[in-house]
Amino acid sequence: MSDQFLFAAEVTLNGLMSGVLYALVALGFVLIYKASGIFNYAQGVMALFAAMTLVGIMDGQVPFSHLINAIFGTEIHHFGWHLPGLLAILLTMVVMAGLAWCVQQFVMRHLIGQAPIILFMATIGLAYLLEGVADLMWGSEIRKLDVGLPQGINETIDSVTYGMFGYGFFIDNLDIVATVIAALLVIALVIFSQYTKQGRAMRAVADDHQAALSVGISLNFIWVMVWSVAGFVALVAGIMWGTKSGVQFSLSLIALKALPVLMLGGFTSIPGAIVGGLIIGVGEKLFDFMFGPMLGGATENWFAYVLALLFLVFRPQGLFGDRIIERV
Amino acid sequence: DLTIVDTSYRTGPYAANGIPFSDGYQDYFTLLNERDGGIGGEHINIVECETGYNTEKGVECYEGTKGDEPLVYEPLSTGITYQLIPKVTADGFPMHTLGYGRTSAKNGAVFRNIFNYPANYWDGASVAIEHILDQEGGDIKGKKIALVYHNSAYGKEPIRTLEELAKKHGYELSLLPVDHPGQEQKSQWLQIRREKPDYVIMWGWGVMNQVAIQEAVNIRYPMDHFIGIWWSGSENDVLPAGKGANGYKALTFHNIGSDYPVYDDMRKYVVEAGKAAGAGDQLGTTLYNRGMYAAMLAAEAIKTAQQIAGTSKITPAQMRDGMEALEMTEEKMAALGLPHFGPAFKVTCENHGGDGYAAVTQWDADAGAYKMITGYMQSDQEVLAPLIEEDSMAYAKENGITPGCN
Amino acid sequence: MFYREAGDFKTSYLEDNQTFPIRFDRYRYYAVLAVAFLVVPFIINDYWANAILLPFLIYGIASIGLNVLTGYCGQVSLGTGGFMAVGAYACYKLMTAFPEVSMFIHVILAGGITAVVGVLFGLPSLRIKGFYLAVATLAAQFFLVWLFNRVPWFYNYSASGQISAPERSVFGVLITGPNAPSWATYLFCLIFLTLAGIIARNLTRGTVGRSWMAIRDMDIAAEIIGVNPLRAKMTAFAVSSFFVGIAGALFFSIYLGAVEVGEAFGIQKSFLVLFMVIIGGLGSIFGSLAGAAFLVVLPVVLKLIGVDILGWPTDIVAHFQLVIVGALIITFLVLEPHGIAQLWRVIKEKLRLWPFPH
Amino acid sequence: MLDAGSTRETLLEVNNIEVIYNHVILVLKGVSLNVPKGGITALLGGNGAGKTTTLKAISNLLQSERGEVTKGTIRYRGEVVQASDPADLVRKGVIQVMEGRHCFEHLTVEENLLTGYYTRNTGKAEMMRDLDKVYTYFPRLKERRRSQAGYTSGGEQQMVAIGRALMSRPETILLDEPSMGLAPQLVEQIFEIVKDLNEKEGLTFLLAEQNTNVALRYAHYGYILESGRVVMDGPAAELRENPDVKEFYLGVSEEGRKSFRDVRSYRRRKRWLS
Amino acid sequence: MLDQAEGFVTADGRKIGGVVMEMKNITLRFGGVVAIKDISFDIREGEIRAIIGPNGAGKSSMLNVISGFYTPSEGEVWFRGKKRPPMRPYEVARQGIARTFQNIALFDGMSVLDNVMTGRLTQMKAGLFSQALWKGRAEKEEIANREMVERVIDFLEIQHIRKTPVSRLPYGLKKRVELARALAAQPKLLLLDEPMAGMNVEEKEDMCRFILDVNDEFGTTIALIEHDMGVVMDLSDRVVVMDYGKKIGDGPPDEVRSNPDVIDAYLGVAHD
Ligand SMILES: Nc1ncnc2c1ncn2[C@@H]1O[C@H](COP(=O)(O)OP(=O)(O)OP(=O)(O)O)[C@@H](O)[C@H]1O
Ligand SMILES: Nc1ncnc2c1ncn2[C@@H]1O[C@H](COP(=O)(O)OP(=O)(O)OP(=O)(O)O)[C@@H](O)[C@H]1O
Ligand SMILES: [Mg+2]
Ligand SMILES: [Mg+2]
Repeated sequence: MSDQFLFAAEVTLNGLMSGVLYALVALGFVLIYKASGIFNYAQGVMALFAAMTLVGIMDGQVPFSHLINAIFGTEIHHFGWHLPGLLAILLTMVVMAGLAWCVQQFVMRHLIGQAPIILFMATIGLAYLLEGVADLMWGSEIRKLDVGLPQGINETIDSVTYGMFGYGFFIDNLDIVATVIAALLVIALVIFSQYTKQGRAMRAVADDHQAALSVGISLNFIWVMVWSVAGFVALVAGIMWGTKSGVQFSLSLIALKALPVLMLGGFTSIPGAIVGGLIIGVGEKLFDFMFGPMLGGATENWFAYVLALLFLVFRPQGLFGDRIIERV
Repeated sequence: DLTIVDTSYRTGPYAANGIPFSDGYQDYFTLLNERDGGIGGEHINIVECETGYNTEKGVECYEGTKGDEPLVYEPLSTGITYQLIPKVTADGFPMHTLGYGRTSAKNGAVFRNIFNYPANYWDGASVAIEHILDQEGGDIKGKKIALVYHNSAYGKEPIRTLEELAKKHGYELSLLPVDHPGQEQKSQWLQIRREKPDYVIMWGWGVMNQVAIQEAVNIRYPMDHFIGIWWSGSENDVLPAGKGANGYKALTFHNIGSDYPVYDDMRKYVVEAGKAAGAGDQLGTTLYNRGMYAAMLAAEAIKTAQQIAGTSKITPAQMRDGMEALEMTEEKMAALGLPHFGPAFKVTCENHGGDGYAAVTQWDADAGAYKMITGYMQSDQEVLAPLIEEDSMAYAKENGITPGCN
Repeated sequence: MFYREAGDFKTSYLEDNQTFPIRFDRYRYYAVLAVAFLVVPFIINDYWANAILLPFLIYGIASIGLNVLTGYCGQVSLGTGGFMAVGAYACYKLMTAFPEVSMFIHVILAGGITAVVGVLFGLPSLRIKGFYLAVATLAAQFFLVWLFNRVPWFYNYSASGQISAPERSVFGVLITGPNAPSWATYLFCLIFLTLAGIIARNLTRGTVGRSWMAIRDMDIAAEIIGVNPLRAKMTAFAVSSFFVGIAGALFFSIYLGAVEVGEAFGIQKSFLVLFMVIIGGLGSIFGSLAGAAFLVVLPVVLKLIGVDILGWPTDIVAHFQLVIVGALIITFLVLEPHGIAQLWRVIKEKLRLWPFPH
Repeated sequence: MLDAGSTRETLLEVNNIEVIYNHVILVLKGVSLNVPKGGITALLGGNGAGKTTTLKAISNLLQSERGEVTKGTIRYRGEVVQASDPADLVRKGVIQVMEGRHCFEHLTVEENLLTGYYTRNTGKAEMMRDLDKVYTYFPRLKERRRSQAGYTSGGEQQMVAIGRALMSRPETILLDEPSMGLAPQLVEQIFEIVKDLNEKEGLTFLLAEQNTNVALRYAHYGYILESGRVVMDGPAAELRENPDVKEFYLGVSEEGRKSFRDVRSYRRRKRWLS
Repeated sequence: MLDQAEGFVTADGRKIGGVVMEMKNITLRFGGVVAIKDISFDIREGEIRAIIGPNGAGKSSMLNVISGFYTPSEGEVWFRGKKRPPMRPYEVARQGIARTFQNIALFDGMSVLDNVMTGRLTQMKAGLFSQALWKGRAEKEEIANREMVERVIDFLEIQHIRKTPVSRLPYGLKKRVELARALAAQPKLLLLDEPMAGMNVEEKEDMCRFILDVNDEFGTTIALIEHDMGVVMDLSDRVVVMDYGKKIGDGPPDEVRSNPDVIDAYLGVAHD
């Protein structure tokens, strides 16, 4: 086999893996969209917040220490403990559930039955707020996140492929972990939303808040639940991306990577997020590989969007999205 | 009182870099105030203005502070710099861009109010090649060098220089742009893995740095062949990659570490007195040092200006003259408690950019610190000077400026 | 009875159709215009112009533009930044290619060019709807920014890829570059904003406006009623991009003077303008202005209070600013989901009934 | 006997409520109702009289329309329910079938019906039994069970909405215009179902209906609403005989039912109030 | 009595003209669902044509075919003696076909007046520039059309809510506004989908009055779907009965009423 071909294969494989990472972020969007018809602009910031909280808890950082010190002139910074990753993750999940409760209590509850664009706006407000709170709480420094996930080239694949083709494939261990986790998440979420009572209720809520209320579905409960799950997904995404690049503000920008995935897969489809992610991942990597040099590179940012756009022209609801009901 | 404006960014995507720089910048002035009672008896009044690395907020900061007659602006953002170049020139304020901003501002005959000593991007590019030349025993013909750069005006700065130098030294340059913010660089690094360039030079900022270094570790690129510009050389950039980042190199135009007499004073008069601008935990980090260095250069310029003007209460215009007459010598730095902290240079009207000396540092993961591994090397003036001439003259023509030193 | 409309009778449909049918409103509107044109230019200083008024005026134009598209025609767009960039680069190319031609013409032409580009990127809206469309417009955003970054012709091959506005004047008064007096730049932008407001208002109360709103409220029914969706959507994209392009041109040439495309016209800009439109009130010209004012002025005010009055560290103030802006947005929405404009309407209705509760 | 049936016990009591939309629009101006346990109570009135608003006020759905009850109380079994969550109310046994169908468009017909089972925890077998029951009431739904509700016809959606409410085995059903858009055969059928449930299972109904004719035939007691006020109430039989009701709501005058073609001259409705 | 080419005269002396619209063997499928199976019928100039049938019979779908929103899977639509090529709904509207919808489809964000004005969009021709400046043609046109619309508003007695946002209106009034919007278009053929659903007798009487008046005064041809048999029998000149997508009856009301198939499938008991 030619080198060029092998390399293209490697690029494709890595594209698939990046796609999985995008999909992890997209999943959070899908969940909330499915449960309330809200396009949750704050999803990226939630990932950031979750990751910062996780690191903060692991390192025993005192929340709001900077603020406290500034006001009271104290000098507190650390509790002086170091928690193991798993415990910290559990605690972070509790925090995210608390966040979900707050969102429900202070935002969503008051906006039942409003138009999607207004709910979207509310999540923008939430994004601002959360970003500010995250900064106040944990500071803006870059921190290393290490919950013990393996990272770096996978030796086995490298050597096996080397043996087979004379060219060792590069696959990042972290990506493999991400793929496994994403697969588990997707399976669990699909089962949940498609086959359980709560899942059905969740989809009902997305269609019509009022009618859902009228049949006795408690929006409060559904939303706290869904936002908690979305918070958890955000945490997972935050861990993966945070492990790659350190925990810092830019984590909130990964949302931009998830949007074309969302479009392609369909806003309402959980498997769509994964398939969309894979297509976008491979698409942008291959495109950059083949045409990047010709176009001067850095095509990834727009290519994903243009691909998704072209695709939508043929299928306006994305690959697996619910059919957009057009009736009179 | 003399006013200094610190246009800082402690929020937004680049906060992690903005904070230590601003801390260092302010702390140094605080030190002078506390220890020496200011400069020439004048208390230094620091006005901080948050820009969030956003040009519009930068403009607002400028407009909001210019009434205070600040002596110098140090925006720490290439975008804001471009914004302010015409404005400060029209309003008569000097602006210092320390190792960033518009490279051709080195030509003081055109850019009367802009200073970018002691080194600029093109110097950086040249010194990086210089270092590679050293490593390779002076011959890099046919070697492959890749530039991984932030796809913005900032990142594109070195391309022209590197291309010129490629003609001279015969290496092959390949360009790998990374779009903002740079969270995803798989394709760039797979390409590097395939093409196996002998050296990788990086022009990054923010998260792009961390991801690039992590990816380099992942593909097991030899870290000592990976050289970042000084804005890709902070502790923040290597920490997330952990041990793997050991050996990563970055340029610098000032010294690193906190092993200087001035730091004792800094701890005593500023940190322990509770007067630090930040948490006081950044002393000795690369960016803190850079901020402090910028402040020190400003303070020295103020002194120079005071001497020239014969008054301690100088105006921005006098400050400009002071900056143009600034001379940094070893003795001066030693006297300040910062021996060998940066290269010695002398500013003139024709040369607002210093002599282009820079050094290479290397990350030692075990020690958790950068180490200087070379002395200060000068950039290839032969190649750079015409480039600067060309670019600044183009600017002069476009804006109807008659270059001249009086 | 602070606010009265009783006794204000209309005797012709022409009168009933005017922009401010209520006399009280009309007078207030004239008063505001008079102050803006006749008083402000004399008392303006650099800080007010550059930190508050220019951004307000320019964002005002942009958000009127976006409101036409999103608020009136229901097509959510996140490509505003990209379209502003088109306006800016068009203006730059025109300014440098035809230095003698008046800036007025350049700015309007820049708007026209943007309108064409807008229509091009608006075509998918015939198939794609709702948030799908919103995300799809990001394609325009990213592609345009990439293009301007990539093709040196757009920035006249300058080394850094930045564009900077050469000095140009209108009727002998400098209006670009650092030496332009602030009253001139202010007036220049104000004229455009006023025109934009009037044109947008005329369009939205007439035939096109109604076909836009019909498409927004129920596109299928609208088509069955006889609205040509292609025409309605494309005119909305054209008009909207026209305004956005003008805003981009002014933003670059008058306000900033030099821009780097990725930073000045990045995705953040798209979001910012969208926020303005939504906070101000979808489907309201006044709302566009209110939203722009809110998001331009609020941070400045918060900073003033936090840093200058309370003396807090700038970073804490900046973080609090985020928290407060976020909380305010949410509070506003909870109080009144349809934005400042609607809030204003409700207040008016209450005033009309005052002192009776309803 | 149709006109008896109800017991003395008041299940739902609406006491002089006032409803304001959007902080400024006063819609209900003091409405009081009593719904006796085990009865069928009809709420009649012209367009915009406030029937829907009254029902939404009871089931606490006003909030999402930016309306609020500003005065008066609503009690269910003596307990004030104004502040409670609509979901709690469903758990207490009050369910509303909303006007204009409000199906979950993206769910299939069957899934729509199953959402009605949300508040119950009595197991899958029970659920299937109830589902079958709904299907026997509405065989048409069984045929379309796998279709997305958004694509079913208007009448089918109405059946879904009613069936969905039945799935929750309520004690009280608030029916808002159940006959709207249904074929005549089906209207009768639905009222037969109502009657059936009322007599056999003792369900209580409060129904807002424009089809006065049918409504008064099945109801025990009726209230007539006009611009936000109750203008008349009484046992259904009495109302049926009232000449005003006859003329304006039943369309029969002394000469008997007249053809729609013959109502040549416009008549202004006689208002009881205002 | 039916003379195919010439039309006929009704009992109360109205003259019904020739065929305006003819549906020939229309079949409409959605995936597996067959909503309409091979149905043919015609609508004559000036008549009131009712379509009735049980729920889900395909009545609304039929209107959608007429107004161009659905393209029939098979069959042809003839309008004014010409076979209609496939066209977009707005082109159909421009040919003079207006309609109302079963699930009210008003433009919620607009006032009643604006809603009714949209009915006149097909007639307004002013260019963008003229509108932007609110001068010349745009202004004249606006006023002329406003006058026409005000007549419709008067006619339907909705003056008092002229400036109210439609979202605040009660159901019945919304239906009336929809009718106003359709009438504003001055259609040749008016399609009404359950215009009287959710109304009480008095309101129905009003509505019937309006419909009859439109038919009388402007000679507008009307096709109407309605479940109230009283209304259908009293108003319509001819009735088509559909059941499960098939046509099971077609003729004058009396004839249809006594058709055993119709009684079986739809009416239940013979109606009076
Ligand atoms: N969301 C709302 N905002 C403002 N006003 C409203 C709103 N909903 C209803 N109204 C007003 O409240 C009044 C009562 O409306 P409601 O829907 O209760 O009437 P109804 O008796 O159910 O009429 P119908 O028989 O037509 O359904 C109407 O005049 C209507 O204009
Ligand atoms: N777009 C569509 N996709 C799938 N099925 C459809 C679609 N439109 C209509 N149908 C189906 O076609 C059948 C006929 O629907 P239609 O709306 O025409 O009924 P209808 O006669 O108007 O009934 P109703 O009196 O209840 O309004 C229904 O079973 C409906 O589910
Ligand atoms: Mg109602
Ligand atoms: Mg129908």
